[in-house]
Amino acid sequence: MQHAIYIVLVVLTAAIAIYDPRFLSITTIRDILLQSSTRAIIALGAAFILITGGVDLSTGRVVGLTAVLSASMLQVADYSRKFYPNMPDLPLWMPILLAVLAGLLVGIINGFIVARLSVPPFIATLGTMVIVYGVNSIYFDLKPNESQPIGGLRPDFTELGSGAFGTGDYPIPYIILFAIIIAFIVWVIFNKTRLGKNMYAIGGNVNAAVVSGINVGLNLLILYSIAGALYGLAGVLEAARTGGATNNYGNMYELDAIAACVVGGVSTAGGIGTVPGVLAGVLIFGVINYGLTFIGMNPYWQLIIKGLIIVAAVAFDIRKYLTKK
Amino acid sequence: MQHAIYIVLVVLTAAIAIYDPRFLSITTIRDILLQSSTRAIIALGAAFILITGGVDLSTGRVVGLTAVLSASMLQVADYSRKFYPNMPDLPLWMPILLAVLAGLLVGIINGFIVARLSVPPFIATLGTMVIVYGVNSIYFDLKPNESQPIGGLRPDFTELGSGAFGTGDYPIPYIILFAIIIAFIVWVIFNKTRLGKNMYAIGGNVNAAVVSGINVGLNLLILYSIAGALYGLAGVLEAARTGGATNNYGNMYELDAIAACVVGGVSTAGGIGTVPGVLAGVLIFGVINYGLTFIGMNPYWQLIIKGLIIVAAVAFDIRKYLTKK
Amino acid sequence: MTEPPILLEMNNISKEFPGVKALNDVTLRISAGKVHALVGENGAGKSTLMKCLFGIYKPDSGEIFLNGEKVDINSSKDALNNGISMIHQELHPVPHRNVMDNIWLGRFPVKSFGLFKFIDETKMLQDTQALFKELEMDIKPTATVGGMSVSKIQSIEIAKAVSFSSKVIVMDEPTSSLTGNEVEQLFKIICDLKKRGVAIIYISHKMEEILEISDEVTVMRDGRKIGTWPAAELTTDIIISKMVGRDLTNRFPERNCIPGEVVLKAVDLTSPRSKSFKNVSFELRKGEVLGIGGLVGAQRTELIEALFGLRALTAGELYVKGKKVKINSPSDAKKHKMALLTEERRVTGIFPVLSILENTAVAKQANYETRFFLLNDALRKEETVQSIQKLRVKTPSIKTAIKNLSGGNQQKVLLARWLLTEPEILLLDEPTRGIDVGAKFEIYTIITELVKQGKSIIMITSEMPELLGMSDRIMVMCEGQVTGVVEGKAATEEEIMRLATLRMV
Amino acid sequence: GCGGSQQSASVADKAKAVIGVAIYKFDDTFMTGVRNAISKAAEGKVQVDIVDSQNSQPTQNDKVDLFITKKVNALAINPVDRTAASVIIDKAKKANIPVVFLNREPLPEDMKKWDKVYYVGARAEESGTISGQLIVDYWKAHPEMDKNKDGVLQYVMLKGEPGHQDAELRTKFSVKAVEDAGIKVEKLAEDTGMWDRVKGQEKMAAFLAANGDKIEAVFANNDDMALGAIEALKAKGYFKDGKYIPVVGVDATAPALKALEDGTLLGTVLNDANNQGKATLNIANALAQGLTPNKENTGFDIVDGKYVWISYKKITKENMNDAK
Ligand SMILES: Nc1ncnc2c1ncn2[C@@H]1O[C@H](COP(=O)(O)OP(=O)(O)OP(=O)(O)O)[C@@H](O)[C@H]1O
Ligand SMILES: Nc1ncnc2c1ncn2[C@@H]1O[C@H](COP(=O)(O)OP(=O)(O)OP(=O)(O)O)[C@@H](O)[C@H]1O
Ligand SMILES: OC[C@H]1O[C@@H](O)[C@H](O)[C@@H](O)[C@H]1O
Ligand SMILES: [Mg+2]
Ligand SMILES: [Mg+2]
Repeated sequence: MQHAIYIVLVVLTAAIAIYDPRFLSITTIRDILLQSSTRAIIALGAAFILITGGVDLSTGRVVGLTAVLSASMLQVADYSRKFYPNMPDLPLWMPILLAVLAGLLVGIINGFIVARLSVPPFIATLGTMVIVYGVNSIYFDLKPNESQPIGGLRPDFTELGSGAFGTGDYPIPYIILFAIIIAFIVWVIFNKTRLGKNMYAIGGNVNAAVVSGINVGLNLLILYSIAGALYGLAGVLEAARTGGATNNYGNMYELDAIAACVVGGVSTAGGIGTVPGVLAGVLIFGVINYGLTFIGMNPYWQLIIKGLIIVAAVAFDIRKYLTKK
Repeated sequence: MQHAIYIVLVVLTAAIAIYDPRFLSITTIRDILLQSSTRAIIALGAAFILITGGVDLSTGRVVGLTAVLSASMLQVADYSRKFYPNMPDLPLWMPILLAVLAGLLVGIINGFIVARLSVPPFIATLGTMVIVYGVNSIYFDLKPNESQPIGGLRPDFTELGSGAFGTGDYPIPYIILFAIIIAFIVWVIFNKTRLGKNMYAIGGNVNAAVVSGINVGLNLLILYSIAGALYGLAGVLEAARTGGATNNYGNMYELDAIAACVVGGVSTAGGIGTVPGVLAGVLIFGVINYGLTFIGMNPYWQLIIKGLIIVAAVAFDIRKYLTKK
Repeated sequence: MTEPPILLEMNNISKEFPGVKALNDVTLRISAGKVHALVGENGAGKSTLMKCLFGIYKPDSGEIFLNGEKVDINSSKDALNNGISMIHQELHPVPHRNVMDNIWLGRFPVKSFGLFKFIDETKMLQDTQALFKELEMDIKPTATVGGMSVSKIQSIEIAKAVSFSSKVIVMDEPTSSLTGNEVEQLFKIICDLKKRGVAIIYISHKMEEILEISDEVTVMRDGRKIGTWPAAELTTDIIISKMVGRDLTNRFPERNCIPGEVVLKAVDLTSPRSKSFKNVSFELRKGEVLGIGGLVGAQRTELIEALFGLRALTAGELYVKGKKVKINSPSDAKKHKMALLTEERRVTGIFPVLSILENTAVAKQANYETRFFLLNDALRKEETVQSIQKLRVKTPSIKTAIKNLSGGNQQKVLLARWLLTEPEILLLDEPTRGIDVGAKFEIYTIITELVKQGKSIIMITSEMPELLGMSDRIMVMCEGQVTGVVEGKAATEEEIMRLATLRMV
Repeated sequence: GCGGSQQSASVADKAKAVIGVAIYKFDDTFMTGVRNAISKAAEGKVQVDIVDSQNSQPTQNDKVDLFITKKVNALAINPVDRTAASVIIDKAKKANIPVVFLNREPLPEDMKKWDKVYYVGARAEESGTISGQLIVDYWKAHPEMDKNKDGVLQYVMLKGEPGHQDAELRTKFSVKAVEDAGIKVEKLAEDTGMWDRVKGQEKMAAFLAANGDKIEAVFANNDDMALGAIEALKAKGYFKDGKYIPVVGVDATAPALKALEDGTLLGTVLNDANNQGKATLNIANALAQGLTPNKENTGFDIVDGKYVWISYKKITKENMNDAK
């Protein structure tokens, strides 16, 4: 239906490559995929909510929370400013699991507020966005850390973010693999499970879902939880990838995620959206951000060009769509 | 219908006043009104868009643009780092008008992209948000200013922001008067004009609006323009009030504005919203922000409480609403 | 023959909405294997009663018994689990999904892989095909529902309701958007269901249908039950008098049409869509009703939407009062004093969250503008009140949101909207859909009055009696082309049907 | 001259005053250090009411109004925009509440508006100059740093938030310091990393892809971005097998010190949060007690009757303990 988005992606890449042919190399492509990986996971989380007809503003702050949580528990033993000075080395999976569960918990709370308290998603997640940030900041400000950036992360942890699979000339970074696996799972959920189909129905026509006997509240709760867990995982990966974390991590990621979804064909009105579309949306932003820096454009001009591309990409898309009428 | 919001406002004020009785004084009330004034103007602008069923993300950046524009042309003659070193003193109204027109222009562009290019408002205004910031930053970076905060504003200009009407013990700040006048005008537009009725109709059911003979495109264009002009005016007042401006002014105001609208009963699905509701929404945030600082709460805890109040206020509201079913 | 057992009892159901007592102590007894018709004026409470049964509304008081056992129904899920399914008056499609996703929503078949359950697409497709085959419906299971005509969507909802194998099926105006053939098909389905002992509650405003299909009839008025009678004892006139509480005999008001000059002339109108209308020419005279007949898919809707500037034309000319005009938008059309009552009330008609006042005044807004762009509120209200009273809209106040009105009353508000604009040329697409018989007569009277005043009307209707009874001339279309124009008085059903199926190619 | 002295006893025994402190942004790493130092210095002496201006000047003005309404005894303001000091001074003067600005220096003409206006802070220019000097020192000691032997320093710049005073001045003065040392420079790339580690890393990856090994030095306006850049460099094989590139930051955060220790970060600049906080509190407290601040009652040298300058410090692996 909306193939225009893929065309835009190709044209954009081609345009930058014509300007500077070195842009088309395995390294640049890997860089872009790498930079798009956590964003893809986040955008896929956001897509769950958008397709139900909602919106999730808590995204970025959840990323920040789980980045800080996981980093605070995964520092090397001899680091001078350890968050928990006397904590023994935990098994790697434990803090990660904890962080993902924290994300899931925020998702459950979002889902509860939306489904049970019938608060519009915008307000519900605006509330948790502020609350999660507050909670994270208080945690981050605990003694002895006192709001210092958390560093000195364990190599086995940072390896997750910067390591790669396979040796040779072109190893595949783990983080890209994670994104691919997540994308596949999300694709299965969207297309092959009741939950996914219910999600589309709730977003497409909530009354239809209700009169068909779907437990809308429960489904929303699960969908928001999955989204929260995905943000949580992304936060962990952000910390691993950069080797550090602060309470400001993830700030405004929700906007990027929603933008990527919408550019990728997800409707903010609900009921529409596909995994390949979301990935294409994420990649478009990845190519813009990386490509414009690559060709050395002045940052302010980058903003202007970025804005124009966003609008143009979607305008072009919609045009194609409308001519069918 | 949604009287709960006014109840929430009263209860909140009462709660803070019980904690610290000094909270109930003419000065605190004036402070809160003062702080809510530009926000009210901005939120009313945002309400235009929300009621049409859209959303405007460019809000904050337009505020920043017009703050910088007006400030750059209203500096005292002998200021050491004048933006336009050789510019003679302009009549006060001229830069202000120019700035408001700049806001209006962004609004026209938003309206055009939404109405003519059929780009969803979220993406259209995300695009202009980024572009306006880019343009403003380039302007702000011009020689000789080179990204220095703009200061040394003319007293007749800053007077607009900090002056008051009447002498006596309790003079009324101009800026509150402006907000009241704007709120009244917007109320008239919403309730007593064709444009307002069309706005509700477009948000209520755009297809039906088309069939009813409403020129949806033209109306959207006008509505987005008015919103842009209101942001523009607010930007000018922000500069006047603080006696300075940078390209960062207004950052994220869109979120505050939308939140105030939604808490005040504006539906993000369109078609619903009133001026008193929006004002109550703005005041709720005003009371929260001011009140929690007033009682000396730690800023991070303030965030948590703020988030809880937002959710609770709306949950309470919706509850009342639902029991009728 | 022994009396069939009582399957469903709804005892002393009451339900109040703000300002309206929608149900007042209503009791209903439904037997297995019978069709129980529910009739009443618009707003009588039929849909509300059924929504209470289906768990959409919670009644303020009253009890429901199934097979003699008291049941608690708090959600549609409960209702479905108790063997009750429902075809809703307001259709509920999920537009962007395909037909099977719509039908199996809430009970998708799954295959298990260990802990995980995945949708069994193959089974879903087979089940859907089997269902359509059994019901003799020709619908592609993988097609997206969004672009389909209302009648298709209606058929899908019927199929869905049947597929639950319920003991009780509620049909709230199932035929409001069906074509003749589809109605017959539905009746066949109903007969099969009866044989299987299914109880059917059938709501309709079409008296012929009621008499043909039902075994018992319950009449409601103003939220109360008037009584239940065996259908065999009833006639249309009896039902109507019980419904409205007075006699209504004349179904179509008498009038003498003296058509005047040509007010609208279409020459060779052609749509850009190849499957749509082409080379349509006709004339509409002052003071006449031009009916447009045809089967669904005849592109009548597209044609009049194009007249009103909602759809593009690639070729053809349009003359209003002899002057050549271009109508590119509804506002152009309004300038030529045209009005259009669209077919799909919910999609292109109502503004659900807005009040009746706003819904009514919306098309005439420009006329209420006075100095400084301000609207004359008093006049707006006054005229709205007058026009909704004239059409007998049942509502607590003009401030009520239109979504809270019964379906038929919503339709009346839309008609009021356009009548307010004092149009010279009125385009009506299925104007009496969902309207009760009493109100229908009122609408016919209004139409008659309008043509007497020299207004001209184009009316699409799928109800043959209405087409024959109201039209001065009838233009019949088939597959986008005009296959004939006949005089209204002289026309017969057979003649119309012949033209409606005449392929021009 | 700095070096925080102990409190002066004459101030402590008066009735407990309240000082209203507005920080430009609560979650700023450096300013968190400053506000913690303020709280610590206030303990037992005076009550401080610390608020967050959320990186928005209008919000800060709102907070100042609130402080004035609450009739605090002195204000300590860390302006969001230095030019906004003008209006704040007017407000303070009208209410007769003395005000100490910290960390961002108001314009001289504004400082002259009233005698009860003070400033405590560092010169943002200096932090830029020092990071430039770090590179100059390295260039002089390691001629091999000029990889292409053209006598020109090819560098990339990771800038903080555009328009931010520190970002603009550090960018400008770090390069100026290199040029002043007689070294020619060539800018290969400059982009904003928004003070952010993630963005620093991503921008650096793109710089590297576009410029490869031509880059001879990396300037970052703060440590977070520098550390991000280091991660990107590591991914391209730097900092092992003798592949090295000098990276400098500003702030001397804990993770930056670790990087110094590891040898990945060449140097950073310590902005002395402790003394900035202490000086601010002491001056504000003296003013709150109705005293005229001086060396005796504040422990800090007061220059031109209004200014306390806390110097930045160059930090390398050698002296990194000074920053702990
Ligand atoms: N959600 C609601 N809120 C308020 N009033 C309602 C609501 N639903 C129905 N009503 C009112 O209840 C009354 C009964 O409506 P109902 O829809 O049951 O009528 P109906 O008999 O089905 O009419 P129709 O033939 O027009 O469909 C009407 O007056 C209607 O306005
Ligand atoms: N191919 C199509 N794609 C999208 N919509 C369509 C298509 N065909 C018909 N429709 C819509 O379906 C509805 C049925 O209209 P159509 O013109 O096919 O038949 P009709 O004779 O006008 O039907 P009716 O007598 O019920 O008005 C119209 O609203 C039309 O816009
Ligand atoms: O505004 C935020 C910035 O402030 C600077 O002073 C600091 O050096 C940076 O690290 C960053 O925190
Ligand atoms: Mg009904
Ligand atoms: Mg060189």
